[in-house]
This record gives sequence, C-alpha cells and structure tokens, in this order.
Amino acid sequence: MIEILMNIGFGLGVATFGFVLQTAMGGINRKIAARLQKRRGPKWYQEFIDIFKLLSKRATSHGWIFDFGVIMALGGIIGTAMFMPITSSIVAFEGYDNFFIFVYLIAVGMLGMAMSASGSGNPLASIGVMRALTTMLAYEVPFMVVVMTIIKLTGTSSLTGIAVAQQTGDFNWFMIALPLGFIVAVMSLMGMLGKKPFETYIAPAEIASGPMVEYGGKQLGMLFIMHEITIFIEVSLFVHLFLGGAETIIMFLIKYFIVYAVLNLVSNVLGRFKIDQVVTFFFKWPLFFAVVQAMIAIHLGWVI
Amino acid sequence: MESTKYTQPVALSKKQVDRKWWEIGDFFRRNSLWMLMYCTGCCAIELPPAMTSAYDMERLGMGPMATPRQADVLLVTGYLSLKTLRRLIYTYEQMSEPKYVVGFGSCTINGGIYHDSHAVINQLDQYIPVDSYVAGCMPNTEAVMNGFVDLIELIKNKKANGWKNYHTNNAWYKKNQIDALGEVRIKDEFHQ
Amino acid sequence: MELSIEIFILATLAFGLMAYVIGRLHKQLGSIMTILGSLTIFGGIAYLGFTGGLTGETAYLTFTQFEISEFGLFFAIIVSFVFAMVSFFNPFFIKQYKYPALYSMLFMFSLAGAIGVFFSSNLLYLFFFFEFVVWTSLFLIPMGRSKKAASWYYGFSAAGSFMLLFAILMIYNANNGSFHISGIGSVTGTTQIIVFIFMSGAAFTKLGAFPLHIWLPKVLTNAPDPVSAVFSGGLEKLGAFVALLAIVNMGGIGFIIPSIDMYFGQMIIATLGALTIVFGTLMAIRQDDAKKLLAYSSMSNGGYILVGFSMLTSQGVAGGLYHIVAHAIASTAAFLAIAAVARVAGTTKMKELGGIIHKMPVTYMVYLIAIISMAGIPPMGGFISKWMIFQAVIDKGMIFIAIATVFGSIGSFLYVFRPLAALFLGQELPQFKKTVKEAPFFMLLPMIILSLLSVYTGVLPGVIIDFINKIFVDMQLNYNIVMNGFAIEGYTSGIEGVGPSLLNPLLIACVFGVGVFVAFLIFIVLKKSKKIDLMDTYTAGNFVYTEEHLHYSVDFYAPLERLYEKYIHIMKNFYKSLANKVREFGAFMKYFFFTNKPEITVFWIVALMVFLLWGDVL
Amino acid sequence: MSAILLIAVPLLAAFISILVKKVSPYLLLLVSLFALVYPFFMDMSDVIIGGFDSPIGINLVVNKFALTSLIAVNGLFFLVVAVNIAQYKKLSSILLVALAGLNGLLLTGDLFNLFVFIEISGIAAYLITTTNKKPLQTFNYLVAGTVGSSLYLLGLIILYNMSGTLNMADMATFVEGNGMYTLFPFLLMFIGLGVEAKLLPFNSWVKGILGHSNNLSGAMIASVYATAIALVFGKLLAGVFQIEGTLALIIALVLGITILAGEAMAYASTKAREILLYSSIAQAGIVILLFTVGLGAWATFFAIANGVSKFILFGVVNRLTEEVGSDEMDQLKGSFVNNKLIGVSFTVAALSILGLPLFFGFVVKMNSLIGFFEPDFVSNLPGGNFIFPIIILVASVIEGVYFVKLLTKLWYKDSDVKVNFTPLFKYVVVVLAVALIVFGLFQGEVEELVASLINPGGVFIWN
Repeated sequence: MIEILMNIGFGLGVATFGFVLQTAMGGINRKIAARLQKRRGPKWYQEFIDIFKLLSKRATSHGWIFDFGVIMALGGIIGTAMFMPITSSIVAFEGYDNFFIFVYLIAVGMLGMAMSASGSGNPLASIGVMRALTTMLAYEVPFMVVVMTIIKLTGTSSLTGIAVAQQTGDFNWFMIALPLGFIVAVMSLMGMLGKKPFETYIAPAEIASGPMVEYGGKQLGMLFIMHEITIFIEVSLFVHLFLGGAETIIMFLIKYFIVYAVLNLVSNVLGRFKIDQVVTFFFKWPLFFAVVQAMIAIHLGWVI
Repeated sequence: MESTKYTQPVALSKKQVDRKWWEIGDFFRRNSLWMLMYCTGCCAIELPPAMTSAYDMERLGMGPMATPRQADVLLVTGYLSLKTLRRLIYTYEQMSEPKYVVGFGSCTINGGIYHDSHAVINQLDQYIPVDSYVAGCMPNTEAVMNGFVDLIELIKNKKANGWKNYHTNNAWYKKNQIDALGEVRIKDEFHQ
Repeated sequence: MELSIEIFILATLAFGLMAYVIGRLHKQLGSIMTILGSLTIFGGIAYLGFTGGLTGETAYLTFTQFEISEFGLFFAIIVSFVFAMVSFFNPFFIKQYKYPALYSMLFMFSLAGAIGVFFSSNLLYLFFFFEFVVWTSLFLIPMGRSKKAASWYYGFSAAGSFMLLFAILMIYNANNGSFHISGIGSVTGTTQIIVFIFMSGAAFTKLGAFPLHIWLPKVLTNAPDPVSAVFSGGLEKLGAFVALLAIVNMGGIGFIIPSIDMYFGQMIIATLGALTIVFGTLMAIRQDDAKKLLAYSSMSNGGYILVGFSMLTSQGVAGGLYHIVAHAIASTAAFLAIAAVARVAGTTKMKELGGIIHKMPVTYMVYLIAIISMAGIPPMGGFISKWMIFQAVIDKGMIFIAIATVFGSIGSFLYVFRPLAALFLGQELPQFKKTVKEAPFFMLLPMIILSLLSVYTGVLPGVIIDFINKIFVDMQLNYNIVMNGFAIEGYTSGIEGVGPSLLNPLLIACVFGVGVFVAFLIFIVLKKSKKIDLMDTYTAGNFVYTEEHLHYSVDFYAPLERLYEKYIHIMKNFYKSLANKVREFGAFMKYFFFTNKPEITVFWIVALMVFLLWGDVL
Repeated sequence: MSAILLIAVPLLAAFISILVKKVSPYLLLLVSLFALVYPFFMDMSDVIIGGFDSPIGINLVVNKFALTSLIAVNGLFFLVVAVNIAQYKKLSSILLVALAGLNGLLLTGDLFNLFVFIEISGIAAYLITTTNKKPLQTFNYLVAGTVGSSLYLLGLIILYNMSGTLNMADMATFVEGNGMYTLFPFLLMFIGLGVEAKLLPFNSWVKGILGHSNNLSGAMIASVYATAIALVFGKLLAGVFQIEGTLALIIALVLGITILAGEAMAYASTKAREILLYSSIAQAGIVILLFTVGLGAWATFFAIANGVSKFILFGVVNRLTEEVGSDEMDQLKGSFVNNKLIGVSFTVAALSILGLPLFFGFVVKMNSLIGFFEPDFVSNLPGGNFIFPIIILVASVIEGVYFVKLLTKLWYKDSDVKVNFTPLFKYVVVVLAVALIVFGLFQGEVEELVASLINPGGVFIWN
C-alpha cells in the first residue's frame, strides 16, 4: 500500500517535472524564435507567468460540463504523465509504461477538453474540436505504424524496454535504424504538438483559437498546464522511441531540448495548411513511407 | 539591537492574506498582458511595429489574443462609431476580470478630427473605463510602448482600477451608453 | 440446483406467450412481462452457468440436443443480459408500436432463439434456432420508422443463414451423417475450405461485416429504438458466435504465409475485418442520424472482433472475445441513451438536436461512458480488448491490418464525439427547453448498470479473462492469457533483460483517478468562476439571439467527408444493382414466356424438340 | 373396399348432379368428404379393372404414396369446395368430374389411363377457370393444355410401339433395359406434363389463369391441381423413368431455370397474385427437381406443404382483391391491420413457404436439402450434390425478400381496408395454418411418416 502511494507520489513528481520542464522549454523556445526574428523575446519564464496569471483571474463558466471537461482533461493528462519514464531507471510504475497507455490515456484528456469546449456553446469551439480530431486521425495513423514496427522489432511495447533495447546495442537508435520511419515520426510529432503547418485547429485569426475560444482565467490556465504536460508526454515519447531514451537525466534534458527546439525552428518558418490538406498530406507521403519502412523492417528484416 | 528571541508570527487577517495574494497576482498580471485589439481606427497601424522586431512588445510579456475571454487588455485603436460602440461594450463585458483598457489616439480622448461627427463618440471614458491613454494623432510607436509601460506601472501601483469603477459606477456608464446608442430596435442585423 | 437449458428456452417462449396474452389486455403489463422474463432467464443462466448447474438434457424438445459449453454460456450470458437491460425500455416505448402485444412476444421469442443457437450441439438445430431468431426479429423491425429495412434485413440474413446451412450440410456430408457440433473441426481438404468460406459468410452477414453489411445501418436506424439496442448489443453477437466456430474452431485454413506466420484463410478474414473497420468508421463519421452513426460504429466494432479472431493467437482471440463483452455493454448503453433522447425529443437527427445535456445529465453521462469504451479509451472495457487486439496484430507484424485498426480506433474518436457535441452539448435549443426532461428511473436503471459494467470491465478484467481462459480450455485451444495480479501479462518479450509489458487496468484507473483528483484540487482552490448563460459567448462582437446560429451540428466533419464522399455508395449500389439485375431478369423472363399467346408455349416446345433432335441426344 | 370407388363415385355423382341440380352442391360436398375419408380405410392392394391382369389390363395402384397423395389432394379439394361452393353452385358437376379426374391421376397404374385422367381433370380445370371471366385466358390455357396432353400422348404412342406395354411397372422394367431409346418419348411426355406442372418454357398459361383467378379457381389450380400434377410427375419420374446423362442435363437446366426465373419474376412483380403465381412456378420446379434426383419422399411432402400454403395465400389474396378491386401490393397495403387472424394465417403460410423454423415448410425444405447431403446419396444430375441445393437456397433468398416486402406492406402500413371473410373461410384458413405449425413442431412424427414412404433400401418407391 505504502509502496503504491510512494509510486503515485513519484508519478505526480514526474508530472510536475514534465510541467516545469516543458513550461521552461516553451519559454526558452519563444526566446529562440524571437532571436531568430531579431527580437529580444520574452523572459525564459514567461510561460510560467502566463499560466499563473490565468489561474489568478476570475473566469467565466458555461455550466457544469464546461468545468467538468476541464478537470477531466487535466486529470487525464496528469494521469498519463505519471506513467512516463524520464530515464530508463526513473519510472514511477516500472513495467507498466506500455506505449498504448500513452496513446489512449492521453485521449481521455483530449476528450475532456473537446467535451468542455463543445459544452461552451460556441460554434467556433466545435469547429476547432472537429479540426483537432480530424488532424489527429491524420497524424496518428502513420505514427502508429512506425511505432508498431518498433514494437514488433524489439518485442516489447514497454517504453523503457524499447529505450533499453537501443541503449544495449540490440538496435541502433531508431532514428538511424529506421530512417524513413523517423522522418514520418517527426512529421507526426509536429502534428501532435500542433505546430505549424498543422496548427489548423488553433487558427487564432480564423476561428478565434478554436477549442479555447470561450476559456479565460483558471479554466484556460488549467488547459495551458494540460497543454504543457501533453507536449512533455509527446516529446518524451519521441525521445524514448527514436533517440534511444536516456541513461541519465541530463541526457534526457539534452535530447528533449534538441527535439523540441528543432521542431520549433522548423515550425517557425512554415505557413499553415488547410484542414483537408493536413489529412491528404498525412495519408499520402508519411503513411506511404511508414508502410514502406514497416515492410522493409518486418518482412525483409533490413534494419540498420 | 533587535531581539533574536522567537516571536509568534502574527496571524494575518483574511483581508491581509487576500491582499498578499492580490499583490502576487498583480505581479503575474502585469508581466503577462494579453491584448485584445479592437482595430477600428487608424492607430492600429502602430501595432505591427510595436509587435515586431523594432519594439518587440513580447519582451514585456505582451501578446495578441483571439478572444475577449482570454485577454487582459482591450486596445481601442482610434475613433469609435456608435455602431461599433455596441460591440465594444459587449466585448468589454465578456472579458474576464481584472481587465484593462488602453485608448489610442486623440479620438478616444476628445474625438480628434472626428469630434464633430454625428456618428462617432468623442470620449471613450464615458462608456467604458479607460486605464491608460496614448495621445497623438496618430501616436508614434514609442508612445504606444510607453502607454503599455504606463499601464504596467499603474497595475503595479494598484491604480489600474477601471474595471472596478465599471462595477461601482455601472449605472452611470449604462446611462451614458444608452444615451449614446439610443433605443436599440434591431434584434439581429441579418436575421430579423 | 440443476436445470436443463431447454427449460430456459421453453420458459422464454412461455414468457413470450404470456407477454402476448397479457399484452392484448394491457399494453404496458405485457411489456413488463418481457422485463420479468428476460431478467429471469438472464439470472437463471448466469447463476446456474457459473455454479455448474446447467445441463443439456432434453426431455421435451427431444428432436434436438443441447450441450453446455463455456463459449455458449459466455454468449448466452451476454445476450440475455442485453435483452434484460433493454427490456426495461419496453414499457416506455410500447405505445409507439403498431402491435404492442406482438412486440413483447417476438422480443422474448428472439431471446429464446438466441439461447437455442448458443447451446445447440446439433448443427441442424443450431440452424433452426438461427433462422428462428431471423424471423422473430424480422417482425420487430417494421414497427419502427421504415418498412423497407425489414426486407433488406431478411435478404441479407437469409443469405447468411443459408450459407450457414450449406456449410452445415457440407459438414454433415463429410462427417458421415452426423450433425454434432464437434464435426466442424474435423472436416478436411476442399470441404474444409468450402465450409470455412460459407460459415464465415454467415458470420459476416450477422455481424454486418464488409461486404455484407448493408442491412445493418438500415435496420439499426429504422428499427424501434430498443430493438436497435438489442440488435447491436445482442443479436449481432450471433455472428460473432458463428465467427468463433468458423475462424477459431476450424483452425488455420489454407497455406501459411511465411513472413507473417498467418494462414491464408485467416489472412482473408483479417483483411475483410480490416476493411469492415475502415468502411464502418468512414461511414459513421459522415452520418447525421445518431442511430445510424452508432449502427456504423457497430459494424466497425464487428470488424475488430473478426480481426481479433483471425489472428489465432492467445491475445487475438481473447481480445476478440473481450471485445464482444465490451462492445455489447457499450453499444447497448449508447443505443439506450439515444433511445432515451429520442423518446422525449422525438428525433435522433443530430441537426435537429442540441443541448440535451442540460435536461438529461444522467443520460449524457451514460452516453459518455459508453463512447469512451467504444473508442477504446481507458478506464473502460473497450480499451482492454482493443489493446489485446493491437498487441496481437503487432505481434504478427501485419501492417495493413494495423493501419486499419489504428484508423478505426482514432476514427471512432471522431464519430462518437459527434453526437456528444451536436446532440448533447452545444446550445440548448429552445424547442427542447420545456419538453425535454430526464428519463424516468426505470430507464436510467439499466443504463446506469451498463455504465458501471463498462467501468468494471475496464478496471477489473480478471473475471472475464478467467472466463475466456475457460473457453480456451473448453474449445481445446492452446491459448491462454496470463493474469499477473490485477495486470494482464500479454506480450512475452523476445529480448533478454526486458521484462514483458504489463497492462494493469486497475492501476491505470487509479492513476487516472489521482490525476482527476489533483486537477479537481487545482480547480477548487482557485477563484470561483462566474456562471454565465450559454448564449453569452464570443461572437466577434456580433449580437446573435437565435440558438441555432450558435450551434454547429450540420456537416460536422465536412472537410474530411469531402475527401471520400464520392465513394461511399459503392457497396450499396452494388447490391441495389444486384437486386435490379434480378428484377430485370424476372421482367425479361416474363416478357419472353408470359405473353397472352399460346403460340409462345408451342414455339418453345417445338424449339426444345428441334434442339434435342439436332443435338447429340438422338 | 376398392379404390375404384374414389373414381366411380364422383363420376356417378356428377351424372346425378346434372339431373338434380338443386342437391348438387350438397352432393359435391358429400362426395368430396367421402373422397377425403375413404382413403383412410382403403386396402393396400392393386385393383385390377376389367378382369385382365396387370400388364395387359388397367390397374389402380394403391400404396402409401398414393394414399398420402389422395389424402392431401382430396383434403385440399374438400376445403376448397367447402369454402367456395356457396358462391359457385353451378360448378358442382364439373367439380365432381375434376375430383374423379384427380383421384384417377393419383391412382392409376397405366400410362394411357393416366392420359385419360389428365384430359378429364384438364377439361374440368378449363371449365373451372371460366369463372375468371377471362375467356381468352381460358382459351390459352385450353390450347396449351391440349398441346401438352397431345405431346404426352405422342410420347406414349412411341413408347407403346417400342415396348408393347402401357402398364407403369412393366414400362419401368422396359425403360431400365432400353434407356437410350426411351429418351425421345420420355421427353415428349415430360414436356406434356410440364405444361400442366408449370415448368418453364411451357407455362405461359399460368399468368393468364392465376393472375386473374378468383376464390375458387385460384385455390383450385394453384393448390389442388398443382399438388396433384406434381405428385403425378413424381410418380412417373421416380417410378418409371430413370434419368441420367445428357437428358438429365437438359432436365436439370429446365428445372434450374424454372426455379430461379420463377423467383426472379416474382421479385419483379408488384401484384400480389402475380407474386404468388410466379412463386408457385418456382415451387413446382423444386418439387419436380426433388423427384428427379430421387428424393421423392420429401418431395411428396414438399408438394403437400406447398399446396396447403398456397391454398391459404391464394384464398386470402383473391378475397382481398375481390374486395379492394385491385391486386397491386400498394393498394392492398395495411389489409391485415383489421383482419389479424387472417393475417396471421397468411403470414404462417408465407413463412412456411420460405422454410422458416416452427413451420411445416422448414421441416420439408430442410430434410429435402439434407437428402442431397446424405453421405450415401448419389445425384443423377450433373453438378453433383451441391449445385442444386445452392440453386434452391439462392431461390429461397429471393423468395424471402419479396415475401417479406409483401408481408410488411400488408401488416405495417396504415389503411382502412376492411375485408369481410366468411366465418367458414376464416375457420378453414386458421385450421390449415395451425396444421402447418403443428407439422412444423412435431418434426419427429413427420419424419416417421416420410420414412414410411421409403422402402428399406432407402429408395423412394411408388409401388
């Protein structure tokens, strides 16, 4: 019992770590982007300020489902983050860091947010949710195919298991071992993070930030926290799956930073797709590459 | 010499606690001002340079936001016709508190070059509380930035209380609004 | 206590007759009989089944034989449970039907037929009950919205059951005139392939799998609301039963494809199952009718069952079986929730509905839990089955099947959200502000039970996994699912040093609970928010006073739908043109042979004679 | 007691009825009741007529098959007559002749005698169909029927020339020895009977007759005559001729097309009577197919089950048509809403034809199909054991679709059609429907009954 409570405490620690890490990372990357545009940029801790400011404001609520959805969203994401390994040894629930838990438990959070947004009664929110879900359908399929290839190769769907398989030298880092798959995964990750060119569902000027249109104050703050943790989960997934995980926490931070920064830089120079372009894009080349990669790796056994 | 003896800390009253929290909140609020830009007037042209690399308002923690619910500051950039006033008030009332208003250009102060137009209001302050004005026709970008810094100072000094005034003097504001707008007969412009 | 299964069948029939007689006198009372009846049957079968008190002796129905098998019990419990839950809805809907007493009777009769199917050890009488279910359920359908659905249903069902019959007769022929169910496994050679094809065909029709799915959406949309729930949760599972017999029981069919270690026959089934998933998903996404949407979702979930079975691994088959449970519970709950809405709102079209949640919060929660399960999200039952099926598919390394399963899984997220957003959430439309109110207690009761079960199956899978293991033993299959405490130990690792990946649903549920608790804490300590009206929403400064204008429910996924809307009617058109071809053939024959001239007859006689004389006969 | 009474009494009664017109309906009822009851007390022995022994003289064969057929046909005949006689008193004598002819058909053991009875019953049938008030159609029927029986006669003459016998049993031995040469005459006879039995290209008369039938003629032709002719056909196919090789191929083709086309035509129809008549074409095809492949025992019952069902279906539809004035399905919709009892019986009959469980049709259809799959069953038709079950099953699917369409239209549409059925008709229809259910439930008993038609060798025999 005590052990489980300890684990849960540990897990909450991981979630908090993720939040802090990603929020700081977000601030730093805003700074980097600003430098790229010859600006000074905000303080590195600007994102913290933003979130705490939102939490301090007096919000409006559109009924119980509006609030309930937000709680469910944040709860689901915190729950998901609690399973996330940071290094191969720092895992809250050892042996239970199954890949599918992340894919599906994260969906609870998404569902909560979608529900809450629709509950606000604003059509723009529903449109945003529609776009978010459509985008999800697009990026998730090629990504899952690549991950399935990895799971098939390593024979485990445990995230640390996959990371360890790369560290012990059974496989190269999968970004090298499965180069095509890696490219697909990068594109999918950009979709997951809602970075340009796939940020169709936020589209501030077009549909007034989509799902978030009716949020302000603490609900928005909680959604920001949720968003930060979601990014933490997704980027960490990527690190563990393709970059060989991390032996030490320092390595994790470095890899995490590189992945996030690179994606950020890429997204900063791109425009935005239309929603049906997103779908056709993902179902064209990334899916094709993912399938080719899977064929090569599974049926031909050519893994570098 | 001060005594090193341990003294029981004085329990703060609820009011004091609230005040402390408020001050902490104020710190966050003034360092993260999200704007809602009501760009009906010509002064809006000053915002792009303020946002981009020349003046970079993001270093103050400011940024544009999409909807009134998310925003903290309402920027009224210039003259305001009666038709748009309705929408401005509607939008202002949708913002979550605490909320601030910055008026741009002379139009929001005294009507500016439109002061004698039947379709334009002259003093924004009559209808919604304005915390900070940026004077000029049009004001240059430094002035705009200065206006924002002023607002930050005001928040720091707890003087940006427009939103509180709107509550306390609500009847007065409402009266002015109705006087200006007259009786609104239309229910919905497009689908009557 | 020991009771024979035939007692249950006879009792169900007797209940049906009683329901009819009483129903003639008083409509509601008759339908209350269906509640009593199906509850009794469910309780009896479940209790005796678990305590081993069920026997297959026949004293009255001597023409057939019954055997109590674990898988029969499994299906019987699920289906009778679905009937029992749905029966609570009958009294509230009975007034809408043209023949209320008949409805109650046929409702019970189809339950009797279904139980008969699951326990018959004589294949011929398995078919007997199979057909019995077809015609008893057939007359339930036209009591709903459309009369045409019935003939579609009959056409496909008859095709399916005759395929089953043909397979059974082949088995009979191959097994030296024995109709025993064990004969399915002992056919060999070409016969085996034919039997496999036809039995799978039967399973496909009943399950509504591609390409024999056309009837399913039609029936589920147009049948009376409770009947739709019965079909989706209960009667469709007859197809799963046949699929289990055909795909799993018969073992691998055809040659082995080496690179993925799959039999060719199973590969075909898996491919069709995958297509079912994709088609069902794509079609569900574009529906406007909530019932039709759920109908297509049923179809797509049927595809998961087929994919699971066809993997022929512990996890695949267990996943398929688990999915039967999870989907039966979830889809029944979803259909019932929609039925509850339809009862008060009078429609299931999403574009006409909105904001029902404000008056029917419990129904909403039931629907929410159901769709979470259907979308395969923890902590509900659907997650566990989908997880197992995923693992099995990956284990085989079948990429295209994997794509389909993933697509269906994410896609299900899209379509189940649609009614949630358009029907329950969004603006509260004025026409429902007064008329709509929460369903009465006896309608909520089954829905709540189903929701709790959805959660239960998603948190503590142990009981069902044990049951599935028993089925494996009973069917002499070399499969097993290992439970490690509360966790399912699914995937055994091939690499040293890496432990197998466990799935502990209880842990997931707990962690999720902790997460929600933390989020709730954050929410509650912060400043209370101001409650505002739904119409007070951001409209870019515009004044909008009509709820409809702020309610986005028409063409929800229009951008996505545009991408494939050209291709959606392919199968339907195929069957329609098939029907037209038959009609044309008939018209052609009529034209040629049935004029009002006897000369035609004489001509044909002469023609035939000439043909024969000219040919090699003489 | 002699089987000859079954033929003689009706004929005698027919003469009497011409003399005393007033009592004729009662006479008819009495005689047909007698014909129904009498077979139960008959001895199982051949009856020789005219003092000559069987190969030379004419004989009547009384065996289980004949008895079963007699009971079924006479039973249906009695019911048809009982229900309709009040309306068609004038036809009493003709109906008596028809009864004599039908009994003769089922009893006779002589091929020429069979022709005589075909003619007798045929003429009676033409006269019965005059009540349709469609003289042209009756004329067509007359022509087609006459051509058919002439062909039969032609075939018989050739056979007689070759074998020198007209006796069926004798002929059977002859045919067995000279299979090759009997093909042509057999084919002529097949076509001749095919006209009456509604097989496909020879059945153009059916639409004219049944498509405009009334209460009497519909039930009489579709139910009584159809059953009788099918059974006679069966008698010949099972007892006299063995079919194989090319001939079998042709017959199989004709039968297969009959079945499928019949169902397709019914599917393409929108008139209730047309649907039923085309469906009965298909059913006739199936029955004769079963006889052809040697599943005669079940074929007998198939024919009977079909006869009973068709009695109900045609009876009800004709009555509805009479009242509504049209037999378009759309006009009839909702007819059963106010006539539930009739509706239920109609539904039972329809479901029985579809071969759905609980009803007689299921038992019959199922066992017929099982017959194809018995491990020791060898089909004499090309395509082995599998093609024909598939044809039957496909046909059943199509059949199901249009029957279900018909049923849902009749039951579930709203309408104010109110049709009065006479209590007697209601009673008869309900009793028959109950019979269909009872026979459907007690399958074991039915199977025993059928088994009695099969001799220990497992082959269906007619003598």
